[in-house]
Amino acid sequence: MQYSEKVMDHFMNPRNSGVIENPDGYGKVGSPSCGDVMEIFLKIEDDIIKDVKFRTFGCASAIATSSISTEMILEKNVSEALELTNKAVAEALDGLPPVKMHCSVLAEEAIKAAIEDYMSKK
Amino acid sequence: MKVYLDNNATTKVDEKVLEAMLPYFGEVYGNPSSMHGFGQESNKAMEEARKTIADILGVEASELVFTASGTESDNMAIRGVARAYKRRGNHIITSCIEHPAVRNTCKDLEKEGYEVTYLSVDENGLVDLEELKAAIKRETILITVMHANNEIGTIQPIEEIAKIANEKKIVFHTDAVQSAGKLKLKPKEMGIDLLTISGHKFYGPKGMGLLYIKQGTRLGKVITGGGQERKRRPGTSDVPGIVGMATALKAAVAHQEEECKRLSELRDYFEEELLKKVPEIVINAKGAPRLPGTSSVTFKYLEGESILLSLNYKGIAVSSGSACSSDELQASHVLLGIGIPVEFAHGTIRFSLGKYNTKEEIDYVLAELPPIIERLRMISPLWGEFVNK
Amino acid sequence: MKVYLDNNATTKVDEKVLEAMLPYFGEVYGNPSSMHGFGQESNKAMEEARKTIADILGVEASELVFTASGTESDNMAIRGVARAYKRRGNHIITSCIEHPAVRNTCKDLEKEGYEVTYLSVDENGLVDLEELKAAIKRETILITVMHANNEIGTIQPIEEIAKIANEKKIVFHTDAVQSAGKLKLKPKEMGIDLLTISGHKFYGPKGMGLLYIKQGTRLGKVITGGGQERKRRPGTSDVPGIVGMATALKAAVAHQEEECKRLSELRDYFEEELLKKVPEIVINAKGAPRLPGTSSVTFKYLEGESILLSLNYKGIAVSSGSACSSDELQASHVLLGIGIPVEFAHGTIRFSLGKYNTKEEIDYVLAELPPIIERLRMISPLWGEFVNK
Ligand SMILES: Cc1ncc(COP(=O)(O)O)c(C=O)c1O
Ligand SMILES: Cc1ncc(COP(=O)(O)O)c(C=O)c1O
Ligand code: FES
Ligand code: FES
Repeated sequence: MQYSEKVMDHFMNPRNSGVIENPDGYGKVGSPSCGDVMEIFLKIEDDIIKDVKFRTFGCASAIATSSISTEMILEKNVSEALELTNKAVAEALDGLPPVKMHCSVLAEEAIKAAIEDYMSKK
Repeated sequence: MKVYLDNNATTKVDEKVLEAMLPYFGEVYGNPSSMHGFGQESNKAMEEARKTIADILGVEASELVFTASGTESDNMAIRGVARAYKRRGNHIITSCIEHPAVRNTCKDLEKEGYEVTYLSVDENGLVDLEELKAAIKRETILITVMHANNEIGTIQPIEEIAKIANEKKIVFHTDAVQSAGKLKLKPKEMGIDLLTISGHKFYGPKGMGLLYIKQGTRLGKVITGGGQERKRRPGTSDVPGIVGMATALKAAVAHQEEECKRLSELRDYFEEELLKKVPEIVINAKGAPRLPGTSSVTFKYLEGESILLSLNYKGIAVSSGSACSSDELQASHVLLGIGIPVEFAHGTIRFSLGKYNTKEEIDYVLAELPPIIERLRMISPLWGEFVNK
Repeated sequence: MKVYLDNNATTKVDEKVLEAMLPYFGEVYGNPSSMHGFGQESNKAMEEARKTIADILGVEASELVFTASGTESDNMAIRGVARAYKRRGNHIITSCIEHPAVRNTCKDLEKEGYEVTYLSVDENGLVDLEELKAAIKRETILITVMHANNEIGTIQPIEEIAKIANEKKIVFHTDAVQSAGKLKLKPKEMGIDLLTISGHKFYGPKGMGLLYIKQGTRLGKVITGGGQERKRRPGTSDVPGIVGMATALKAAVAHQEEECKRLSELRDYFEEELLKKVPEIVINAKGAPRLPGTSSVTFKYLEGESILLSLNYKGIAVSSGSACSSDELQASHVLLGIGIPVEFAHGTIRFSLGKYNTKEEIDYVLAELPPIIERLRMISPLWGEFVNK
């Protein structure tokens, strides 16, 4: 099993990691016992994602997908962000090993959860 | 700096071992089963290697069978007894922390109608002799408990297990893949009927295994073919591999005591310093007799692969769980077996030291590891929750 | 002079092969299942080797499984199909001149309740396609017929056998241990589902085997353990062996045509001269397509061992029957299979030529052999009876 350079880059130098105090949207998916948990924090103005942060407990692939997907939704409209698929995330990373494809679902789900949280509070 | 701390997965072949093997590729290349001079020369080398190992183990050369791996030896022993003693019973006792070569073979035999008891272990990975005694039935034909565990290093009380097995006239097999060249291994004194060794764990070649079969122990066949190895294991003998394994074992036992002491000290130093430098970690099986160079560390609130790859980035090779299960994404059955909660099991790293590791290397790891753990914990939601509590 | 004419038993490892293997003992020694750099470097070498062989065979790399011997591959194939297709049927068809790795595995399966048909062969060692067709039943799950015979060199019409098997949707396995590197081997074109190769027959290392498993062919497990080889064959991968086998196969096919031509001519020269120089001999399987370097000669009224040892005294290495059965004293089932009377079967010698043999060596054998035969016949009562008739 071998990761692409892009995966390794996002894993070693994750973008947008951390937390946002009092986020407009917050999502958390996964469970510690499955070996993966991901949190997304969103700062949203007029339905545009102005800031995003994540924290991830998981393998390199989970961390890299978290990182790149925050880049992919930054400055995007929430409806656009909702359309982000795990496939697109994996492609942006130049692919993931087959056994690791499921890790990329986590990012997609966490973003959806965070946007739903924002919508429900609106 | 490159630091190899995965010696329980496999080891570098010792230069002297390779040197001993070299003539048997292109010079003395005959088939040891052949009657002519080319074959007899190979055969002589093979039988000398067998004698070397027999002397080290204190057994007869005729009681040793060369195989192609520890896995094959384990299969030969377990399936072999299962088949040969089928009429006497169908019950096998093993521990819940065996290597997949034993564990999955037992699981497979369950499908064939054998009944298997998986003994539990305590938090140090030790089986309970009372539980073992209670598990024995009239149908029990085999007890197979490993000598030293590959993931956490726990050394089982196999002499006592052997005693219990011998009293009940049950065949006793032990997987000594991790202990060969490191711990005392005298099957006769220790009451062992079947014993598995693999060449590549003590600076010998990969693809070489050995099974000690105490004279008189019946074994059904796993693989059939020609008459090699006194008809017990067919296939053209891998002469260089055989010579290499014998040379490696001899070298390992020659320096066994000093090397064990050195490794234990290095490992203890590593663990003590790590405990000082990194909070919220657990050294697994610390309370049990352990293999000298094995250190299993659980880094709470983290996932093993991310630690492994970050260390790898710094040239440091370790393993999360055992190498064989790295394609599987489940938490290790060994770590769960000693009672580590699943979420912490995922954050466990095995550092396995070997004869080529130095104090400088350990110091390098001790310098590189803490910032990695800190960085990864900074982005771990579980760590966030923990510090906020 | 030393002349090695036992290349069907095993071969000298080519210098270039050994050279290719060397880095994987003490330099690139990681376990290919390990995630770290040391492991990934080994893994890369292993997968390149797999790709090399896949390209030569014209198959997908994912269809190849590395094992520790031809014997193991044969067992995996035959036992694997027997187990996986058990519900569909219990009938296996093979020939009566297979290598013990196939033959004894079939015999063993008979004890487990499988039914085996052993196809007869003609005086040249060829199976009869009509007999094969007639033997097929609704319960037939496997046809296993070797590509080229190790004792007499006969090449079976495996493409036609494969066609018959494919039409009936029966899995077809062929033991190509003796033909790899010598004959065309394109499983896909030839309709082969399972194919066995062994590294040490084409100047590669001993203790290395390969099984081609056509995508979609189900196989039960023979050995269980870790997840190596896509969970099909557990045990730490023998990286130097794997690299060596690939290098050797590549070298063999690169010069396949010229070398086959050279060997056939050398073999034909040997046989013609021998027929001129020694009376009352039979060249076996002379009427069939044969392996280029194999010459099986029956010296009537003599016993093989005495010829073998007399030749050995002169530095010439040959075999009587196959090496694997040299511990058994029965006449070879292959020779009996082609209809040689028992008393003559005992006097059969296999000369198997390889790439390092020269015309000078053959001339040396042609000079030394006739007086040996004469001397031994002088003291043979059977010869005495014959000449007095
Ligand atoms: C035709 C044939 N099949 C199988 C084998 C077994 O191969 P190995 O010795 O690698 O197990 C041999 C050689 O010994 C052989 O000649
Ligand atoms: C305890 C134990 N048993 C068995 C094995 C299997 O040995 P091999 O890889 O030689 O098949 C290993 C190592 O992989 C091991 O650590
Ligand atoms: S997050 Fe579970 S394996 Fe990647
Ligand atoms: S005469 Fe010696 S084996 Fe028969």
